[in-house]
Amino acid sequence: ACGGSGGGTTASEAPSSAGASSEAPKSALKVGLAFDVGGRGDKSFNDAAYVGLEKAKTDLGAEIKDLSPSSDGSNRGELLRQLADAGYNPVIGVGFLYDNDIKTVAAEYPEIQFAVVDSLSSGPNVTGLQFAEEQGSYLAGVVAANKAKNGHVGFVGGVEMDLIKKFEAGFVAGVKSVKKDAKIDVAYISADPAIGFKAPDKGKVAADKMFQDGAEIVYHAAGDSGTGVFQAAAAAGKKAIGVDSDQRETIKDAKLQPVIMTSMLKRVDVGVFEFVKAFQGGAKGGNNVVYDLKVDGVGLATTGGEIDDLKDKLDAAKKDIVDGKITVPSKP
Amino acid sequence: MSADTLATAKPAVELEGITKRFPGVVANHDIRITVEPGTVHAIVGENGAGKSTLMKILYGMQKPDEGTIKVNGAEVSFRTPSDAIGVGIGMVHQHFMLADNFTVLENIILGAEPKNVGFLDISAARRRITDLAGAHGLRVDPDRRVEDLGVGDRQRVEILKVLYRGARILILDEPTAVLVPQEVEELFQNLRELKSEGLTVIFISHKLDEVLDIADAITVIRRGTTVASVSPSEVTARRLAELMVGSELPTPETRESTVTEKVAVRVSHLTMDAEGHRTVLPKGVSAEGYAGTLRAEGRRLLLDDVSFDIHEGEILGVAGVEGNGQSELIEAIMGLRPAIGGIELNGADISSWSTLRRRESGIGYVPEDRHRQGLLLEGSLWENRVLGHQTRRPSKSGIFINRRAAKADTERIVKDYDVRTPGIDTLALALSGGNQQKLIVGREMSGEPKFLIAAHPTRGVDVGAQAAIWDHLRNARAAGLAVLLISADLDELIGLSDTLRVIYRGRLVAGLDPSDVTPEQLGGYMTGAIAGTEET
Amino acid sequence: MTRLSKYHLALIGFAVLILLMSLIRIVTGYDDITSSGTFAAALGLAVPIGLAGLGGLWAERAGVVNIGLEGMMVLGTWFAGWAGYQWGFMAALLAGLIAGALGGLLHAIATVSFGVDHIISGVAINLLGPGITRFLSETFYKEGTSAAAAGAGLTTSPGMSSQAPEASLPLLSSGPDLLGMLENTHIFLLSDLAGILRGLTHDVNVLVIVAVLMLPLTFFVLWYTAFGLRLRSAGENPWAAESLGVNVLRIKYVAVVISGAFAGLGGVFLVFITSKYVEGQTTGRGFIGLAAMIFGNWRPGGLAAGAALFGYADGLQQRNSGAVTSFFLFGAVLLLIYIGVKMRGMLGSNQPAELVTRASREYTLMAGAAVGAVVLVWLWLTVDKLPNEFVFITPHVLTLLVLLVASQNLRMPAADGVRYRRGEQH
Amino acid sequence: MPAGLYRALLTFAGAVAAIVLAIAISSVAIIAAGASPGDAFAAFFNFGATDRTLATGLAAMINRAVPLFIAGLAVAVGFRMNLFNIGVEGQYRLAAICAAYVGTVFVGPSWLQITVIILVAMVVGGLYALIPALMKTGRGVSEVISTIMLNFIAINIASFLVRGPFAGQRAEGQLANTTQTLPQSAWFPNLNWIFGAFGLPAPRGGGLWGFLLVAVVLGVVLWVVLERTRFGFDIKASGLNATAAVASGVNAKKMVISAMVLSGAIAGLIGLPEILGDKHAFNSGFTPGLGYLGIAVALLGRNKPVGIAIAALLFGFLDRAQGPLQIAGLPSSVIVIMQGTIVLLVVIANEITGRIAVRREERYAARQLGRNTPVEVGA
Ligand SMILES: Nc1ncnc2c1ncn2[C@@H]1O[C@H](COP(=O)(O)OP(=O)(O)OP(=O)(O)O)[C@@H](O)[C@H]1O
Ligand SMILES: Nc1ncnc2c1ncn2[C@@H]1O[C@H](COP(=O)(O)OP(=O)(O)OP(=O)(O)O)[C@@H](O)[C@H]1O
Ligand SMILES: [Mg+2]
Ligand SMILES: [Mg+2]
Repeated sequence: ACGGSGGGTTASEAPSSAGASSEAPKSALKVGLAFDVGGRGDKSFNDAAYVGLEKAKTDLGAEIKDLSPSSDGSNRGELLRQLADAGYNPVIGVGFLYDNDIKTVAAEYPEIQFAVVDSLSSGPNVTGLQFAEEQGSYLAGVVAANKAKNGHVGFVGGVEMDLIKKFEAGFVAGVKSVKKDAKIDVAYISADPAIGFKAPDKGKVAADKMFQDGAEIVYHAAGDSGTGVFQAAAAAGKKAIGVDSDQRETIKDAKLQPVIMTSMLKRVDVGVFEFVKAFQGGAKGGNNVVYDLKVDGVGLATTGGEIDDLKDKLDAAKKDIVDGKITVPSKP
Repeated sequence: MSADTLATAKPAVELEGITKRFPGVVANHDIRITVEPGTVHAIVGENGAGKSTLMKILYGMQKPDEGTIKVNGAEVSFRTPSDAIGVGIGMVHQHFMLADNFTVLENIILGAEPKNVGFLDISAARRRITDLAGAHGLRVDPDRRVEDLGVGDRQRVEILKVLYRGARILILDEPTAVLVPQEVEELFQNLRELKSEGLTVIFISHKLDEVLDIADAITVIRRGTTVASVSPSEVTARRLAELMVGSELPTPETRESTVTEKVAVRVSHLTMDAEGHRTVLPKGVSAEGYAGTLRAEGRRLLLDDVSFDIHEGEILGVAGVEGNGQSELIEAIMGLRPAIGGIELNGADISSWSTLRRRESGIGYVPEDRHRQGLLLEGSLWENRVLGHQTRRPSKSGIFINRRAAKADTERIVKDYDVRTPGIDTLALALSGGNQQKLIVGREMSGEPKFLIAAHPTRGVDVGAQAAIWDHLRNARAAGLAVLLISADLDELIGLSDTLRVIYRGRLVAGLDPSDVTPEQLGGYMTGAIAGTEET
Repeated sequence: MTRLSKYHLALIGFAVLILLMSLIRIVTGYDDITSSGTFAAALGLAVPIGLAGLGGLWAERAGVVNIGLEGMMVLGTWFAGWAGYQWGFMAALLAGLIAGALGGLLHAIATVSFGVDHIISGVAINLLGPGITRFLSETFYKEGTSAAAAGAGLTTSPGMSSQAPEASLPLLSSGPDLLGMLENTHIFLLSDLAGILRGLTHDVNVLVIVAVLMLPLTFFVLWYTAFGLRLRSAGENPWAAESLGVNVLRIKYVAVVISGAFAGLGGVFLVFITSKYVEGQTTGRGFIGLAAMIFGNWRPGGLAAGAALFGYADGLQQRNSGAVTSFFLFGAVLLLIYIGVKMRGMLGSNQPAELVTRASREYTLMAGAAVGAVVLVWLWLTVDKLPNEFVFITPHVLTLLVLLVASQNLRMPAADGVRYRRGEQH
Repeated sequence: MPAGLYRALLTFAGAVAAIVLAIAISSVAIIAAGASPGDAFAAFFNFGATDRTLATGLAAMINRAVPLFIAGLAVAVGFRMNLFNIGVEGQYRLAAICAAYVGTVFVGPSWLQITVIILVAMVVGGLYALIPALMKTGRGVSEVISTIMLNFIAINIASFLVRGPFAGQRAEGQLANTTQTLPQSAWFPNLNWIFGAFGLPAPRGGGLWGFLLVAVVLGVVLWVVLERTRFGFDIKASGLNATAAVASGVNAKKMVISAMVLSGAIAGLIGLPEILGDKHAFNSGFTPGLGYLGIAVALLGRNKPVGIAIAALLFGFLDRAQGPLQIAGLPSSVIVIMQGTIVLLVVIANEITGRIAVRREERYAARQLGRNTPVEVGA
């Protein structure tokens, strides 16, 4: 099914239309998307982007193409160019690691619109799709603080880097907003993305420790390593909070689902779809679009109904943030 | 002895028309040998004649291209050594086939392990080995590590390995090459005993006296073919040699002395501690005193206060059973192993110099083991010519290797030393052992060395090449070269040396005059049977 | 030194180690140094390393260097995930084992039959492993497949349909959990021992038990059976073995295939922990297993110690990044002990030569050790928390340090890594 | 036919056979994945429709090959003397971040600044390689193990440096860690004029990296060093027979140290083409893994500069097809499978052809000398 919908036409059509594609009419909307390392099917970040892309296909009738980089990510720039040359417009890069490449490539193809997820606009034809992870994490913190009777919670980050620190900062702020004296354990798994997001066993070790020390709820932003956090929670009979997508849905393991109290949603799909839609509507780049609580670009999943009782508190917190009464820090 | 049974018994081994070809070489061609049971049957022939190949065929390690093998009258066809072992054949190889890190016991039982519900039955094995060793007078400690054993012990382990498998036919491929006369005599005693028990022995040696001594029958192989079967009572060593090569045996006789007054090399109080790493003496301590202290402490010394002079034009022969410090001595002189004491070359103290500097200052080195220390087997001949001469003309020019000059000089060596090769770009591994050795000798003699260390310069080299190498040594000596000769071949030592020393447990125990010493006497010193006295 | 005293020495060393750990726990206040949680984590982290190390041991004892363990482990993870989601944990175990063994077979074909340099073939397999698994994911887990519906993606398999059971010691580490109670008393030495024991016996995955049993089993097979003797002979002197009728080629094949199977099993273990395949989850453990084996002098016991050291350091840093600073204190204490032992030795010996020849070298060493100890104590006193990047590398640095101290006494099989061809003396 | 030429031809034939076989195996995989190998191989040669895309594709391929070539050289220096520097990975990362940092601190005329950056990279790489060298010569620690450990350590140190001491200014909301962007004076001029010479338009992006020239010079120099100098001879001798080399006066420890440091110094350059030619900073997106790939490239190229160049270009060619393969709806991981099988098969082919060549040489030698031609002995 990989590219099955668009593949047939692309192969014959792309080369001939390559040069003239910049002025493609709206009826021939062709959206290209380049994933971050890991590629489509990672059940996470990249897949969320793909959901948005597919929505663009069904809802907007776009022809879509998605490419995954090589495992070392050395060909991000090439993928963007290959998409641009094949007549795709707009072209989206998923992940902040694209910021450099989008910048150069966008300059080479001024007639094409680009978007980069998790980073800033770097040119008149580049839209930065940013997400207020700290705001969503703040709500996760509110949940954790309210649910943890003893006021002891934890956070497991996959890789020690700024993106993940945004999650940590928001979460800590959220917890503190409810319980000033809460105990918050923080652990990171690695400095190397090749390890940190892919070591569920280490995620489990870190979370085990927190649960053993008395934490009741642990929030993770650790990619695949998060599975280990859920396992630790299940083993300890405690709870965990998922990240990015509604993990109570996407984690198919029946034993783990009940421990996932909620998930902090990062609606990359919304970001991607809205960007394509705006493009179709004639929008041009050069600006950053922040997907925050206001536009429901981040939020909490309610599957399982475990946080339904906190609805009022969460709505209040959300309102405060949206209204600007609370500014959530993005650095710990 | 078993003469009356001979008439009725079938031959122990019958080889009929054996032919074996290797790429480009016919190692064996239509070989016919009949070995009577209960005898010692010797096989002689020059290097590369095909003796080892034939034995490997008989032991199932190689498959013959043609021909039949009969053992005790029945035709056999071996795929692996286990088939041969199965019909009672055992082989002691030309080179030791022992795992150094294993115990004697483990080496012996390997492949024929006694088992007790799936596990090794070590105690049964130990009992069996002790019994066997006692019965045949082959004393060894089954629990010692092979790496700690001397050559004589290793040889015994090899024979025990064969007997342990209940072999009735023993193949011994040059078992005496590394033994001194006393050990040889001991071995022969064992062989005679085995023979009296009805075992059959096939025996290979280049030492024709030994062959005449032990063999009941002799087969001569030349260029892969059996050329004669003789009885030892009918031939002399000289006649045998002629059968082997079709020419006269060369001798290493050399009597007219060229020794000068000038000391070329002076080694004083050379001492090497088995565990020590230090190469520099503490202040105020002499090497001699240091050796004494270490000895008093009960340290194992590989070299113990070794001192000697070699004059220009002199060949100093060092005799000794392998493992008594010869290797350490030459490696210390070459700077390959740290030792304490003085080494002077033409008056300059070189004991703290690097190997490279020593070589540059005019030391040539023919190593013991040419494959390990002497050659780049996968390198061409001219590259091998450069080896050890990287920093000297004609091989170098500035930081570069002067390929043209190196090649030209290789051509010279090939010509002067009669290295049989299709060309100087040939890889060294394509040459026969003797030709490899000639190349090494030629290389080490180039650049007019002042001092040559020659360790076993003719080991495994056939008679023709042997003579050539001896000639070169003699000529260089006449031109003033000082030579330190180490050899297991006592005839070579006695014949070539101007002065003889015996090394025993790291000490020089005797100085002998080669003109009036016999191999037997020499062997007595070498094994410690005759207590050493410093003469000369 | 006799066998017995060596054994006793090891025991004494072990006791001293626990005593030291207990002391340091008290001094620093980091309970995690001997907590059951740390030891449970250490066990879990050590097992895949140990299994990879066993793989290395089997191959290298037969004379084949296997640097391709990582690639074989990767194959093991993928197939364990693939079989696990369909048929449960037993199938996962078998599939991972077989996949690793097939990787081993490839290595055997290249090195044993074709005489390819062992390192080279291993590197190629490390390249192939991830390539093949990615390709398999692209093929079997693509959108629209039933696997994808069950949660598979390019980088993960669906969850396993059944989990491997876990076991605990009755009474002691489960139920009343006596050890756990003892551990929480924080009594010097007693609670430490309880913590260690409990960590190693509480909720232990069956595969852990299997893996641990593999160590003595390997030891017995390799050192006390005919097959083991033959296998080791192939690593010490294959030509001798061949001349005694041992089928060296077959032995090497068997050894390398078993080696791959162990690596595959290491991969299975990772999948068991995760309950699914995750791309890249081996994170270099094949290499570390190899290091553990060298560290352990090509012996099962030593290899276990190497894996344990790495697992412990990794577990501790993962659980409590602050506790890592107590390694400074630990190192300082070890250096002081070293100095003490040396001093005694020097004062006790009145042999002049010993003094004359060794003294200056010894003094330099001791002075170095003293300076090191001071620096370490200073670091321990001043450094409150290391940057995480320096915490993460704790196990690697420790391994390097121990290798630096121990390496000169290591002895690898004599014919390890040597090309062997039938009928050809080298 | 001269032996050397024969060996070369045989090697070449072996490599070709191995590649053909690898293609066949990959085809089976592609078919198993339900796709057509024909389409796949078309994708490999699909460089787009225009001259511009052709030039861009070629540049991408060569740009990929440049660091791989340098990595291969770095690895090969050690491999030639059986010294397995698996640590190229760590050496180049550490060197790259230090060089990128120094490039922002030290600003001077373009030529001087670039020279300084190159030197810093080489020094850092060489020094980091000195650690395993000293551990080996001093304490006998196997370099395979120590370099693997040091890789983990280097990756962490690099990530600490780029996050902390060497971090540059960032816009609010920019998440990638990065050093300060290099001033223009440190940008290596590109070689796009080469395309002009062939009548092609300039490729897009950073164009053809000018560092290619440095790599070519490096390759030539290294060839001379390895094949023509005494040092190269000592390396070769140590690799062929270490004990014989020592007996011939080669200082084994010195060789280990100098070969390792040289290898590390070359490794230091691996990251520079990308930094000087394209990214102009060391950031989170810096390409990892080139050290490990370098091992494969060196093996494929038989540790010889020319072979390594060919191998690097082959890898570059294969890697470039990542995009086209996916655009054609084919599994792009077939590339990695191809790379792996090619390496394994080429190595096996080397082994076989090498044996054939030796056999032939022996036969030839034997025939020349008439050794052991059977003598007829009258019965
Ligand atoms: N495996 C082999 N491959 C190719 N040629 C071989 C092989 N083994 C032996 N030969 C060749 O066969 C010939 C006979 O060798 P063999 O070892 O049998 O001689 P030998 O009589 O035992 O010599 P020596 O006295 O040196 O032991 C040699 O010339 C050698 O070139
Ligand atoms: N295993 C082998 N494979 C290929 N060729 C071999 C082999 N063994 C021996 N040869 C060939 O045999 C010749 C040398 O054989 P060999 O070593 O038996 O010679 P030699 O004169 O007996 O010397 P040495 O006494 O050192 O054994 C060379 O041509 C070599 O290529
Ligand atoms: Mg021979
Ligand atoms: Mg022979």
